Amino acid sequence: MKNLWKRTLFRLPNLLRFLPIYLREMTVSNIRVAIDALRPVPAFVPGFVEVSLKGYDPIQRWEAACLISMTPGTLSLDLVDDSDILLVHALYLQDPEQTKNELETLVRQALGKPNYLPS
Amino acid sequence: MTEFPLYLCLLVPMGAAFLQILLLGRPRAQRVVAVAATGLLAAVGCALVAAVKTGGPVILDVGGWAAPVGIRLQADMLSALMVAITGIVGLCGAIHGLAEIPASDERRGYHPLYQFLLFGVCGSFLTNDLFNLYVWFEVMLLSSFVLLALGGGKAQIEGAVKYVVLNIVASLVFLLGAGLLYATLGTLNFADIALRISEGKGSATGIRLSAVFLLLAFAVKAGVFPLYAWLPSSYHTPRHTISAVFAGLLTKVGVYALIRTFGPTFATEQGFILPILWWISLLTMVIGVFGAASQFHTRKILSFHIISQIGYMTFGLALGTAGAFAAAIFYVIHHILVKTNLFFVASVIDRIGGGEDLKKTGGLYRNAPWLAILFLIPALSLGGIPPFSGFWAKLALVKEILNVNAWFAAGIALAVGILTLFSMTKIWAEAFWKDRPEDAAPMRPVSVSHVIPMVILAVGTVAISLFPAYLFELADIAARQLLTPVAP
Amino acid sequence: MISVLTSIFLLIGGFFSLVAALGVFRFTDFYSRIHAATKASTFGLGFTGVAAALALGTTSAWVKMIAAIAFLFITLPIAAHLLGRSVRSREKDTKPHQD
Amino acid sequence: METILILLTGFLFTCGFYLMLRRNFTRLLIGILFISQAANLVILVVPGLGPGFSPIVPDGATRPLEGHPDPLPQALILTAIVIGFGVIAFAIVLLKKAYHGLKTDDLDRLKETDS
Amino acid sequence: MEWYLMGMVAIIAGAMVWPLLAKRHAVWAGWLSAIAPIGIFCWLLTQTKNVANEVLPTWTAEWVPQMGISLDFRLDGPGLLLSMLITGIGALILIYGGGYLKGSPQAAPFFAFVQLFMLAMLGVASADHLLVLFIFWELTSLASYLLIGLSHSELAARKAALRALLVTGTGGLALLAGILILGSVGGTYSLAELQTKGDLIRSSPMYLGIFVLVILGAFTKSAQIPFHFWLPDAMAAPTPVSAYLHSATMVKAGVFLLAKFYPILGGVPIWHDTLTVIGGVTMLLGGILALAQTDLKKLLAYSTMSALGTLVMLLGIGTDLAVKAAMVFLVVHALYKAPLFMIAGVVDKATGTRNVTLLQGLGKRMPLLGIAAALAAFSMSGLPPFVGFIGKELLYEAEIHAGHYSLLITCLGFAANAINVTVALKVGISPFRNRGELPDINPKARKPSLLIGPLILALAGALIGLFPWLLGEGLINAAVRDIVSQPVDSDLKLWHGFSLLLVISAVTVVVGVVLYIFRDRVRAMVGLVLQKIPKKSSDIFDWGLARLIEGAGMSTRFFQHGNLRLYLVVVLICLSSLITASLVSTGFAGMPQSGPVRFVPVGISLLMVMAGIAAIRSRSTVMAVLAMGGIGYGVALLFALFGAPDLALTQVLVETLTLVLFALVMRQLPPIQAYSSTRRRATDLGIALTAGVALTIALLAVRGATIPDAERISAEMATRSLPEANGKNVVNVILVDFRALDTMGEICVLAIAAIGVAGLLLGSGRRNVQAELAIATPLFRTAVSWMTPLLIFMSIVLLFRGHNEPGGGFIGGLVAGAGLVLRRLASADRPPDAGRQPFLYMAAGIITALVSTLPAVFLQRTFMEGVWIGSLWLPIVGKTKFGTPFLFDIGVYLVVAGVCLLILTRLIRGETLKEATHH
Amino acid sequence: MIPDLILTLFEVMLFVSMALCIWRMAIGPSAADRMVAIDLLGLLVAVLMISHAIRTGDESVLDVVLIFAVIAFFGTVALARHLQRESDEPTDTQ
Ligand code: NA
Ligand code: NA
Repeated sequence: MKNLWKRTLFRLPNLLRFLPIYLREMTVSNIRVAIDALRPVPAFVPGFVEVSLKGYDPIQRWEAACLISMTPGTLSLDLVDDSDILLVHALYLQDPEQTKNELETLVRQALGKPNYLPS
Repeated sequence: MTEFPLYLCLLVPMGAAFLQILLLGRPRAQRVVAVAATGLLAAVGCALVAAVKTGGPVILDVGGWAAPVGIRLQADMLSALMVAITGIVGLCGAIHGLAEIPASDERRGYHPLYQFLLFGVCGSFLTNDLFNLYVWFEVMLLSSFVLLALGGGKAQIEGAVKYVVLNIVASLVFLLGAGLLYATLGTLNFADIALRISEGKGSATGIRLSAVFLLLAFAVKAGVFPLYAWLPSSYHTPRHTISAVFAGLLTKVGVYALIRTFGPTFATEQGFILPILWWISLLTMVIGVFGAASQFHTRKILSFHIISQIGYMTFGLALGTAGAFAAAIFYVIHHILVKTNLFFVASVIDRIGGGEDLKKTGGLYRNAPWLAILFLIPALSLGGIPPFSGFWAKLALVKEILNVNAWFAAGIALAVGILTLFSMTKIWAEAFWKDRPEDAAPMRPVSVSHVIPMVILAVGTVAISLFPAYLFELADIAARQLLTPVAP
Repeated sequence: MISVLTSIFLLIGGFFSLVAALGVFRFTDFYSRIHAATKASTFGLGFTGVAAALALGTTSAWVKMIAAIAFLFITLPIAAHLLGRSVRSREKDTKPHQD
Repeated sequence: METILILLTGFLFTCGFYLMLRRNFTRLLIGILFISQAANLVILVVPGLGPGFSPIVPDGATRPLEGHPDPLPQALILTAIVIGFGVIAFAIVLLKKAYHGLKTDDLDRLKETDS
Repeated sequence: MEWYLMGMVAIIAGAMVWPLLAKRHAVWAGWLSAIAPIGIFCWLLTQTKNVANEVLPTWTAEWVPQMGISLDFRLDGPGLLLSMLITGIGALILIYGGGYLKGSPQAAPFFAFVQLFMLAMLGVASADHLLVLFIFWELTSLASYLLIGLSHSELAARKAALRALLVTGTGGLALLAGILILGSVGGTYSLAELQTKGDLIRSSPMYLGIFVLVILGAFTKSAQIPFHFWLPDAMAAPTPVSAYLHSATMVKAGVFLLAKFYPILGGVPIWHDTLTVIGGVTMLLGGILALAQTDLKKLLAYSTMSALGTLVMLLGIGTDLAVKAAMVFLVVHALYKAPLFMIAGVVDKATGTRNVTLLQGLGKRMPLLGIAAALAAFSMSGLPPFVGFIGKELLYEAEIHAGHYSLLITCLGFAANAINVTVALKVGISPFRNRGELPDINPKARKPSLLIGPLILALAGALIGLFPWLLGEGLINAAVRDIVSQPVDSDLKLWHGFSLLLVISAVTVVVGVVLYIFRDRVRAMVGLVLQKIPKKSSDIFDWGLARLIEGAGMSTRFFQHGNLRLYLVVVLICLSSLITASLVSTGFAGMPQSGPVRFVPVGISLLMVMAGIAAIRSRSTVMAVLAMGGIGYGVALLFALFGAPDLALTQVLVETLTLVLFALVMRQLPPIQAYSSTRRRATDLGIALTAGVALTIALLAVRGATIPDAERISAEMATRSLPEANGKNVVNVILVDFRALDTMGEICVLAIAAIGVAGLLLGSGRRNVQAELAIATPLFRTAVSWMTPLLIFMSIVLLFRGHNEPGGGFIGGLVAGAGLVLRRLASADRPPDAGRQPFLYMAAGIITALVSTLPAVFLQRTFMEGVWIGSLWLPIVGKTKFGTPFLFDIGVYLVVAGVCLLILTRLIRGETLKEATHH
Repeated sequence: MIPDLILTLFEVMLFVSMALCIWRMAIGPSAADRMVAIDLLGLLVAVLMISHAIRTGDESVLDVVLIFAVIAFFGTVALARHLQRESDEPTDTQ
């Protein structure tokens, strides 16, 4: 945790670049929830997916978790056994594999390629 | 700088509490601080009495904000006396604690809590502001909660639950009363309250309602019938040091608050409050002493006595005359000395006699004749045997009762006296005269620290007994100053 | 102009607050409820906060509101994570739990 | 407005009293909390409520705006809230301890220490 | 008089010194301790002339001016007489007691308490101030209690002591009441002055009350019917005590008191009738009861009771002659009863029994004792030339001239005197007569110290009989004069010539002898009669005491039942009734003033009602706690809506912390169970509703008339806040400046609570247990590693801005505390114990607060007065002034942060450790 | 400057939301559901405070909102912790 602030500053441009994506995702997510909340019967296909966060350091994992929670229909639940697999609850899980890929792509977009730091 | 001793009365226990927190885990140093600080408090308290006697009430508007905007600390004779006696009782308790309080309790924070307790008590006596009094009550109350539960014995915890719950409720009622009074009169300073009431400000309904809220709250704290239940539930459960200090000081803070509030402050409400207090006090005397007469456990007997004696003190207030106030003040001082002492004696009875159940103890007269003397002085005093201090207290009160031709009340007061004596003889006959039962618990050693406080308090009692005029003089001054509040 | 903008933001904020509550109220299982609570409420407070900052127009109001929203972005997912995780670990241990 | 809020506090008091008279530790505690919340509210409401802005001196002025709410009850309540927190914190732990020591949370079974 | 008082001082000094000696050398202690009373006795002898000539020794000193009490001593005739008995007999008793109790553990307390008693009696005899007299009076009861209980290992002795104390103590309280009323009626407590105001008192409407109360005191002390029963029981005391207290002196105190009050209260029909009747009945009953006894001491005790009855009766008759007879009989009785008691003690010691039917032949073994016994017995029998004869003659003379019931009285007196003869023979003659085998004598009984007392007293009886002027002119006349308030001049004569009196005397003796001869049959007969009496007064007393204690127990169990719920019900009932009474007595001030209704608060109120109902109805702990939280947040919102942002902030923080506390202990509390029955729930709801409605009406009533804003002290605070206290946020200025003392107490409350929580939780788990915290997930840890610094930063901002905007020490401290606790929660590798750190925060806070008060003191300003240094511009915070109030606020901040940290980490840790040890 | 109607409309929406939350809190069924509800309720209280700031123009309320946003998290953490640990304990029964 020592280098927390330093690393954060270092990644700040990255974060700022990502902000618009994030906001868009959130808006979409909220609208979907709104629709479902107002619908007589929500069109949920709930389920869990596991997203790999391999190579990301703790802060990045955290950022990823926040990001996924704020994206449509998904909610970060836990790092499985405190490792680098993020367990995600999804509301619209028509195709688990596709959702998983989408999420991993999103993470990479936001955080950049993993550093493959030794953990 | 005449107010120097006044704020020293607060700074000493608070500074000591600070030191005690810092010294947690270093019991030796803590003990030194405990005795030194309480000794200093006693000295400062006595200095304050002397200062008030020579120069009249000592007044301090805290923060330089003249009352009623700021909080006024005021040491009139009543407050000064109470603070001085708090210091003395505090010192005795601290010394007794040296011998009694185990290291485990010291680790749990006994020392800082003890200082905080004294801090709260002194603050309660010195403040001249209603809400500030509430704060001091809470300081005192919360430290008493913790001290009561310290050690965590089963009985202790059970007693503490009742004590805590009932006192919390009383505090909330107090808070409501203070709030309503502010809404009605727009002030919190006692003298200003009195002034505004006398000027006819505020609605009668509001004044009366806040008065009854305060009455209820203080009545619970003072342990008045039928609101005393928390006291006999809990006072016999903690360490002796702690129950002794509680027995001496805590209910008296309630009595003090009643006197302060319904003596000079709510002058117009006396017609309404005092008759209530009159009957309540009589019932308190009787029901309390009945409790004492029915018990067979030293501290339970003593606890019920507290209630009975509180009845006398509040009756002094209920009479509503300056003389009766003086009598009540005398009674309070006498009772603090005597009652604390009796709890200390109970502590030693517990050690030497092998317990607090009177049926399972005995033989003390033979084994510890010195204890017999140290018991008799406060016991006879409590029983009102002349010339001990309790006699003077009762005499002064009964004289005032007879002055208003309240024959019935005088009869009750005297009859309760004989029952008090009866229950004291029970302790004497069972623990001292009776032979030690075969199955009594083994004796435990008694140290000097157990004895010194008893001697200090006994000397005090004897001094009051033989030279009551000095205390009467102070009580008279106190009553007169009480009834002529210093204008804000 | 600002007042119109404020009004719109305000109503959006109110709408999303309502959505969050509706979600919590209507959704049938815990996970979907927490979805709603986490996402919609962020929007609810976010839009309302911007509305307030617009209406008051002071720098400090903006600072406070942006800080509040930023905090929510950090805390709400973590709160959801903690709650969801504990529920899941319970489900792993025992059969579905009735409170 | 004050009348309505007084009625509200009355309701809270009643709830608190009722909860306090239950036999469980938890309800007793919650009852006390209800009452202390209500008491705090009383101190604010009974002296009279302000129009909504706070008793803070605006920039350039020397005293709060005309019609500001009475600041003193606020200070009193703040003190009361904090004190109440201390008391409740202790009470919660005490009752927890009592439950562990006495093996019951039934208040009617706490009769050992009385006469 | 100084000598007398110095003697008293010597006696009380002796009471402390001689017991120490008595442990080893009781006989020596006896002789040495007799010096002081003998000295007083000698001084008294020198004063008889003066007293006879109405030059009364007096002494006075201020004592308790507030109570109107001064130490007034005045030795009048009766006082002199009594003092001589006290010191004369007392000296002999001390000598006797030293011998009697040699080697006994009772010796030391005997000397302590007998001398205490002697002091008390001298006080009673000489005090002129009624309250001073009362003090000594009560001391005699106390000493008597302690002395009766000397054989305290025996239950009987303890019981007897208690009875005596309760009876005489109750009488004493009555006397006190009587004295107080008398004092207020007469305007003085001086006996001498009151004795001149007899007419005033007797015509007062309070007379009857005073009379009843005073004679209650006297009768209980002097064992008059129906308060007599304690006296025979008191024989449980060692014989020297019985001889002194329960025959010669203490029981006479009642008679003495009546004599002293005679000029004040006497000479009225009710006085006359009451005393005569009670005295007469006591006299007769004491005699009859004596006939049934075989125990030497019991015999003497009942005859003492009879004699006391005689004395009271004589004072009731109240003629000069009767008074004179009383005074003479007082002396006479002491002179024969004390030696007889002492002799009974020696007999007991010598033979091991006190049963008269078993005793015989002691005369041969102990001739000197026999002589003394015979002399005393003759005197008691009223044979010439002993002083008893003089007494008896006077008695009859007084009785015959008693007026109305003289015949009846004389008959009663005759019976009592005859029985006296019988008793005298039984006690003084029978054990010494030789009827065959001689008994073995315990050599311990042969001691000069045991013999000297009886001998001297018995001889004195003979001597005074022969030379009655020894007694007459000085003592008796002076005593009678001071009682009847007029000079009397009559000599005592042994020989009146042959007269009716002589005949009666002779017949008395004959009848007495006859009763003695048929003693066994008489005893059987009396015993039979006594059996027929269903309830004796001692039974009634015991019964009453038992019922009283039973009733006390019942009342205690009723009020102190242990049920907290009902205790709370009592509080609520008191609250409701007090409110009702107030409202009924003052009425409403008006309709509640209410500002414009706003939509939002009304809605919030409705939601809070919803939450409240949910809390009551739900049986889920979580639900109840969350509903409580909901209410708390609602209150916070209301605070915010009505212009109290500081309050809202504090409320939000505290509510959250409370919720956290509950969350931490909830699992360790059992689920809510439905303990109460439906009916009880309904009752409780009724009580809660009553109290709630009463309270609501009260609040509305107060709201009906509140004081205008401008007249409140807060108006001045708002005006002075910025200019004088340099703060824009008036609430914060109140907290740290105007009413900083409140805050000072408040941080202490928090510190206490924290120490208390920590103390309660200390040791609730094993130390050094590594416990993995379920909550400390990596994500959480990462989040917290961001949040803690942010929270601390925010808390500092809040602290700095507090004086001008919402915030301040409390709020800042709470936020900081939350941050610190979060960090602990997130640390996975160790239990979140903060160690000493929170204590240091608290201590630092308290000392900072304390230090902030000092500059003002050093600058010679008022305690806690704000001292301002200057202002500073800070980023985010803006321009702020710095001074001691700000320093004080920092103290608050530190304490609050420390408190949060301590409470929460200890709770978490206690819980965690428990968890770890469980698995 | 903001039409009163809009503000009132906003507040009504908030009330409905809060009532729904309380309802969810009351009916549960699991402790976690109640906790989610109270979490949201806290947030809605904060939102309502913001509208008050808009109404009165008094900025000081926004401080409360800010702190609220931060501190509510603290409560959730503790509640979640309770939930986690409660799993092996006897549970509340309705
Ligand atoms: Na108390
Ligand atoms: Na007490």
